[in-house]
Amino acid sequence: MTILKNRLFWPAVILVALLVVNMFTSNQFITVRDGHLFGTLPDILRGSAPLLLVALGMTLVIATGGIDLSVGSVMAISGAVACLLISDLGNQNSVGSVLLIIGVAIVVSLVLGLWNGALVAAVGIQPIIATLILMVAGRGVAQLITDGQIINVQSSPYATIATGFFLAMPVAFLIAVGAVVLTVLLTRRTALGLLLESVGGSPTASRLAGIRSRRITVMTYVVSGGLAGLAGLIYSANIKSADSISAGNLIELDAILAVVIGGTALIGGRFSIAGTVIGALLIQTLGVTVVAVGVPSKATLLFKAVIVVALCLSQSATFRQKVFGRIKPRPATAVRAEVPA
Amino acid sequence: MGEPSPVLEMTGIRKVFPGVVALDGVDFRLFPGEIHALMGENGAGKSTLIKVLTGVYDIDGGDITLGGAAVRFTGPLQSQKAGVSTVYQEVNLCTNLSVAENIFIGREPRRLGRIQWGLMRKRAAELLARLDLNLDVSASLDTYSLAIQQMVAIARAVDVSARVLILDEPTSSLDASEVEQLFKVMRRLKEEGVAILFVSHFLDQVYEVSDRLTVLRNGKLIGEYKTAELPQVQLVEKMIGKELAVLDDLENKAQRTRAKTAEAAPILSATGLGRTGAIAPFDLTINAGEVVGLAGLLGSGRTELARLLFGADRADSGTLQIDGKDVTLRSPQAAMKHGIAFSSENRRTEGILGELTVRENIILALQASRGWTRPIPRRKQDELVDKYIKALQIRPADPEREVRMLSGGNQQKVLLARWLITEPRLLIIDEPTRGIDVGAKAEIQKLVAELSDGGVAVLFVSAELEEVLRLSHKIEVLRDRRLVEELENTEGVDADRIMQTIASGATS
Amino acid sequence: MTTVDMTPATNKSNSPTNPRRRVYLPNTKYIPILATLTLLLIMYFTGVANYRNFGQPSVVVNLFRDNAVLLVVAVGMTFVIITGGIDLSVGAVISMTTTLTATLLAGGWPPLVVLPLVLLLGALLGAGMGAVIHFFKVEPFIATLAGLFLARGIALFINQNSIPIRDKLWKSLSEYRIVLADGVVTKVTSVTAVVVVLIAAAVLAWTRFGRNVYAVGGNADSALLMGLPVGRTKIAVYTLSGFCAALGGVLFSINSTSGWALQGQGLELDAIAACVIGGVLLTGGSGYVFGSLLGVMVYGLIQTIITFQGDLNAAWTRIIIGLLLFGFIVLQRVVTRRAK
Amino acid sequence: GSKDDSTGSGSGDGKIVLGFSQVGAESGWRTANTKSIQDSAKAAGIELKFADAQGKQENQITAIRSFITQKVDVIAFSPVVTSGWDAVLKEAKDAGIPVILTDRAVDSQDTSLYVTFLGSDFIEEGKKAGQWLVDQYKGKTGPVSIVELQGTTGAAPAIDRQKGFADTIAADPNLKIVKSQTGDFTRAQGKTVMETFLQSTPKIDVLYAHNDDMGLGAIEAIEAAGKKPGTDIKIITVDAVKDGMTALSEGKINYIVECSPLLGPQLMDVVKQVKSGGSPEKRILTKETTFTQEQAKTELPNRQY
Ligand SMILES: Nc1ncnc2c1ncn2[C@@H]1O[C@H](COP(=O)(O)OP(=O)(O)OP(=O)(O)O)[C@@H](O)[C@H]1O
Ligand SMILES: Nc1ncnc2c1ncn2[C@@H]1O[C@H](COP(=O)(O)OP(=O)(O)OP(=O)(O)O)[C@@H](O)[C@H]1O
Ligand SMILES: [Mg+2]
Ligand SMILES: [Mg+2]
Repeated sequence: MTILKNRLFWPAVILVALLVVNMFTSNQFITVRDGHLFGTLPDILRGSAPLLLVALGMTLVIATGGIDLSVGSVMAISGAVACLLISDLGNQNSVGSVLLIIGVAIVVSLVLGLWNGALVAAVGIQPIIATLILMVAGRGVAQLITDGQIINVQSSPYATIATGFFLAMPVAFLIAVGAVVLTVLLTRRTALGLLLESVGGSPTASRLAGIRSRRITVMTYVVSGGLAGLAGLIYSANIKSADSISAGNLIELDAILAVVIGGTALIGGRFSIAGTVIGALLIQTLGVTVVAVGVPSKATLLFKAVIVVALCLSQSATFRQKVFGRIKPRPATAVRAEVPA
Repeated sequence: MGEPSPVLEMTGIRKVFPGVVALDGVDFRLFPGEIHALMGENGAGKSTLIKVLTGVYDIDGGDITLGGAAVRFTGPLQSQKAGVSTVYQEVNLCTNLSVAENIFIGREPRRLGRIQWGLMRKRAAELLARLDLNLDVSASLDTYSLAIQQMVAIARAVDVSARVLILDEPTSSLDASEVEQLFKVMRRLKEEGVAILFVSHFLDQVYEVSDRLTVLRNGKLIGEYKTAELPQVQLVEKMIGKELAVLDDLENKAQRTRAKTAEAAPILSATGLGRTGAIAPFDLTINAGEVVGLAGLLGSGRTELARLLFGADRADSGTLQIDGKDVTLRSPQAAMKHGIAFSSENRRTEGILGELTVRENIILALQASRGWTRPIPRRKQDELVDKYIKALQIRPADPEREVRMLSGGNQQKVLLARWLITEPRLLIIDEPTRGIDVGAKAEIQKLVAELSDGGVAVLFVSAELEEVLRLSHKIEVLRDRRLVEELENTEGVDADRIMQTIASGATS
Repeated sequence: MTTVDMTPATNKSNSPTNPRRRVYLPNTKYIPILATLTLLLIMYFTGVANYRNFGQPSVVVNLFRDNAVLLVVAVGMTFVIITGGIDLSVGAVISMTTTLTATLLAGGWPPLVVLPLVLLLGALLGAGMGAVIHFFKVEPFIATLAGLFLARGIALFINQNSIPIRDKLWKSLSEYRIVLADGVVTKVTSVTAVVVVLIAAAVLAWTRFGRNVYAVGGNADSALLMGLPVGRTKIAVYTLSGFCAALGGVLFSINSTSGWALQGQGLELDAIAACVIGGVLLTGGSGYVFGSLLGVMVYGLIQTIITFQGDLNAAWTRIIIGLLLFGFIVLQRVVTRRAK
Repeated sequence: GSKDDSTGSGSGDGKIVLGFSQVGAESGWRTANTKSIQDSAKAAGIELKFADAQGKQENQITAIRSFITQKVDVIAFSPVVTSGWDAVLKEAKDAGIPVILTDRAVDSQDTSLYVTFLGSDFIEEGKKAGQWLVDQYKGKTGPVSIVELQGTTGAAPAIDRQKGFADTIAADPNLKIVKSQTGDFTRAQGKTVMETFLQSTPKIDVLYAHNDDMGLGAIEAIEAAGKKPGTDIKIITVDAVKDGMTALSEGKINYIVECSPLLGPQLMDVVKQVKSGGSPEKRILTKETTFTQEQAKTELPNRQY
């Protein structure tokens, strides 16, 4: 009964349902081949890594009542930077320098996040616009870096972060999981989570309770930037090239959707990382399912629409009440008359 | 008067919230032309009864008849249409709209569907004038203090010609004079045959206006009585279900004898501190173990003064010394570093965080001062929280309940607890007893007394002058947002004396 | 029916401004708009100073013609945002409208049937989303995102190709030139847009519905306790937004005598941005249609400058847009702060 | 308004001013196309007013109108969509500015609205791809299952390349498109979709991708699945960008239909011709060919994009 009430119950159900569908459509849902997991499920897990990372950062930003539209562009930039530097390497396979370059790309993304945070917290611009600036300009910068072309790299260590396997598990997914665990620890093992929710709940009250709202806000944007950067690296490593034009294009929408599906309200306050994870996996699985069951491209959006509608209705307690029978008696007709149409 | 048929009758009302039975088989009658007080401790179910009646919550059981017909409202809109006009607890207005709009929205004067702004402002101004308020009615409501906002809410409610008028703790932050204005209006309406339901924790007020009262305890009906026939003491017993020792024990300690603070160095001393448009430059010193009370009419600038000392607003003139060292308080954190705590009068927008649990709300300030990297161990949290839930009798005593689900008074207690666990050296409390029931109020007053005996300095702001007099060693009188006089709270200093100062505005 | 918490979490209407601004300054509420207007003018004259032919009146006139659609959509969006909501479906509704219009007209339906039909459809979709948001307490973001998928899905399903409109009425509408002065002509679309703006501004300022919109945005729970028709208002604004989007779609189909399922992609973001630039608070409760108008103008002017600059490739186009936006917003902030 | 003479904003020196409105920068192909036009304009001494429409028709219409306002000498543009240009083209015509279409056609009935259309024919490209496949399997029996990676749903190239291909392979009943899904013209999507194709389809013989990028993405997926692209699965793509050609020469792709972005030089010639009163024919097909693996090896060295 209580589990039915849980906001995450229905998203989880839909996720499982979609996975089951894939079980039937796919040749191998999950098997072990030459020493690592292979099949649809591993593909989904690996493919979901970038979205997971981005949505994770988005969760924190949204918890403070903000929003980060720039994630896609940050992905593009970090990917571009990494591939540009790697392609200049003498030996693209030297693990050391690749790691260094990855570090550089991440730092760049953190700085970009800092820029967002500064605009929001210090200058006091509404988040949606503050991050819109980087969303627009950032992709331009990425295109400058790659000169509008696609930069190819032949670096196996770099490719590993997306396509490699560790302990039979896809590395990309492990990275995402690691990030999730870290974030959970960061927010729930410290007081950060509480302060975040408080700032998101009411900036005024938080300020009067002596919380350094600005610092916290800035931090969330920095984290979001960093995670987006990481996502960008995985994205580009996955195709062994930097595609500054389509990297992370429109991912902000999916990320926000994942967060909201996960039960975090856009006005800020309470946030649920577990929810976000389910949300992200759900969206990724949905994408795969569409292809697997062979929905014609022209009908793809309708298909998604149906799922999302089902989702948002299933999440509404009121709707469930109305459908699965109400406990309370409907208001007496006496006043119904007084209710204006 | 004889007994005509009640205009409103509620029978066997039941309302269950997850985890609590807020109302359990409550009957309630309201007769035309009477003022009926609804009494009960914090969390007794008063507001819930009102919200159930007006359709904010739907009922789990029971019947409501209004003017003989069975009704069940689907929302305030419907109840209003049916002639039930309500001021809910807490100020429920849209602070982003102008004063005039807040009074008239939903029933603006129109010609051909076009709102007549001029006329609307004129009417609003007149209406407020009748309550002795002259405000700029086209200013947005958030430019006014909470008390003003409360008056506006009242103005809105009394203006509609209703059969039933419901006032849930309308006087919680009003000063004597405003209360008088309100009572005048209530009496007038009563003459006109309006049935008035009135909730207040001020017994004297209840005895002054109400003809009849109904007592609730823990969501159950205790009884309905004619006010004249029920002595205060008995009323209190019925409300809390036991005799209230603390109360009279505090009654007879009228003047507080100053604790051993003779040699105490001033914790805080302000010279010429001020903020243009908010409060004129003032001098003020607060010693350890001293209770300093702020007295003044509403809008006199008490809150503004308090906020300056906490760094909630920045002073733009004067200097502030803490422990003899010059400091400028740029932010609340800065003040908290010096051991200053400030509990705002506006608990709803500046105080509690509704979505967070009682526990989280209570530890918030302490946690903030420690910084996010040093979380308070859960065990420690639970200890502290339990301690204060007991000390302040927060009900329901469930630390994991979301604060917005608590009754108004209990929310206030949570807010106090938040600051008490920071163990401040200077505790600034603005209207700390707003909406708190007699028992708890006495407890809190006792607490303040104990704190000061323990060497904590307290800046005590309250609209209730008696309270200020009872607790303070020293009383600062404000008027028109300037500090006009400082009084040692010795023999001979009483309400009249202070009102006198306020009236004459003797500038020291 | 509706349960109201004792302390609503949605009471953040005034968080960006100092909620404790006790001293009342006359009409500080207009400062953002004035600031925006001033900066807009500055931007315009910089353009005039730097580019040949920028000073021509037609540049300004075309600003309205080229942004007519965005303008109409932004108007609807303004209402939604003031109630504290958001509508992501507008761009998709446009695409649906254009595709449907084109298909029906191609199918020989009489234009005077098609026009009201598509407008009604847009309004209905809006109403649907509004209902879901109000009755089922679904986040506007998800509800309208579903609306987006649905509308564009329908459009793509109807026809993926872009469909030409050969209908006489549409053609004549799109070619009809309204001469303002010699050499300065405008089109039906821009006039429609301006009319819509004026009507909307009036509604927002002078009607009960308009004021309820502000109240709901200021604090929905208080509004409910004040006995305002919160539900009706919410549904109404989404209906309105849906209608405006559909109207935008019609203007679109007139402007480019064609329909296409990918039309108006990302327009929702432009509209939201325009509103916010124009000083509408996403947290709800404050903003003006006129502000959104200015926001759209800023957007349009930036585009114009880009085209007049004329030597920017994709990358630089984006960067310059970003920079201009940045400069504008920051200045706007600074000016507004100073003034207050 | 400034009373400029016919040379319009042409800064006095009679230099030709060309207003060009580009679709956007949705792919490497497009950027190459943009570069080519900008470079060759410089080379030809033509002042280029370039506007990037970011994939939006409204922006493009705006740009063209602004060109009219700026009184450029010639307008050229690659339409985002085929329909809906009559009005703005008419304005250009009224302003006496000749218009040249590049790379994509418009469906205006009144062909006098533009001087010429210079560019490739997407349907033709689809046909070429299909034809090669038909030839490959001529005489062979047994079903051939084909998967298709479409371009962005609703985009002209996607629709036409699908149509041309489908029409042609209809000739051989053995050739069947078993799965077809959009890959948005991008590598990443191409890879993801191909992964799922591989997982959800019993047997894939042929992959037809609407552009090289999607094909290259798909190759990654195929290799990851332990198959050999080009042998286990035959791959046909369109565009012939450098990366594509490399893969082709390495035998990972079997056949590429060229769709050249290097319209610049040709365009400038036409512009000059138009400006000097000449009238080029209504349809100028860009010199485009197709590449097999062998041809690729020889061609690869002199690919500059
Ligand atoms: N929205 C809610 N959800 C859950 N429980 C609630 C809610 N509102 C009130 N309660 C519970 O119902 C009980 C009665 O609350 P109510 O507000 O009626 O008390 P009250 O008599 O008004 O107290 P006060 O004098 O402090 O206002 C309390 O225990 C409170 O915790
Ligand atoms: N009669 C009034 N006319 C105009 N403004 C008023 C009036 N009363 C109060 N105010 C507003 O209230 C502010 C001061 O109220 P403040 O809360 O600081 O004093 P207070 O004594 O605490 O009043 P309250 O008891 O209402 O809290 C002033 O800045 C002013 O904006
Ligand atoms: Mg109450
Ligand atoms: Mg006060």
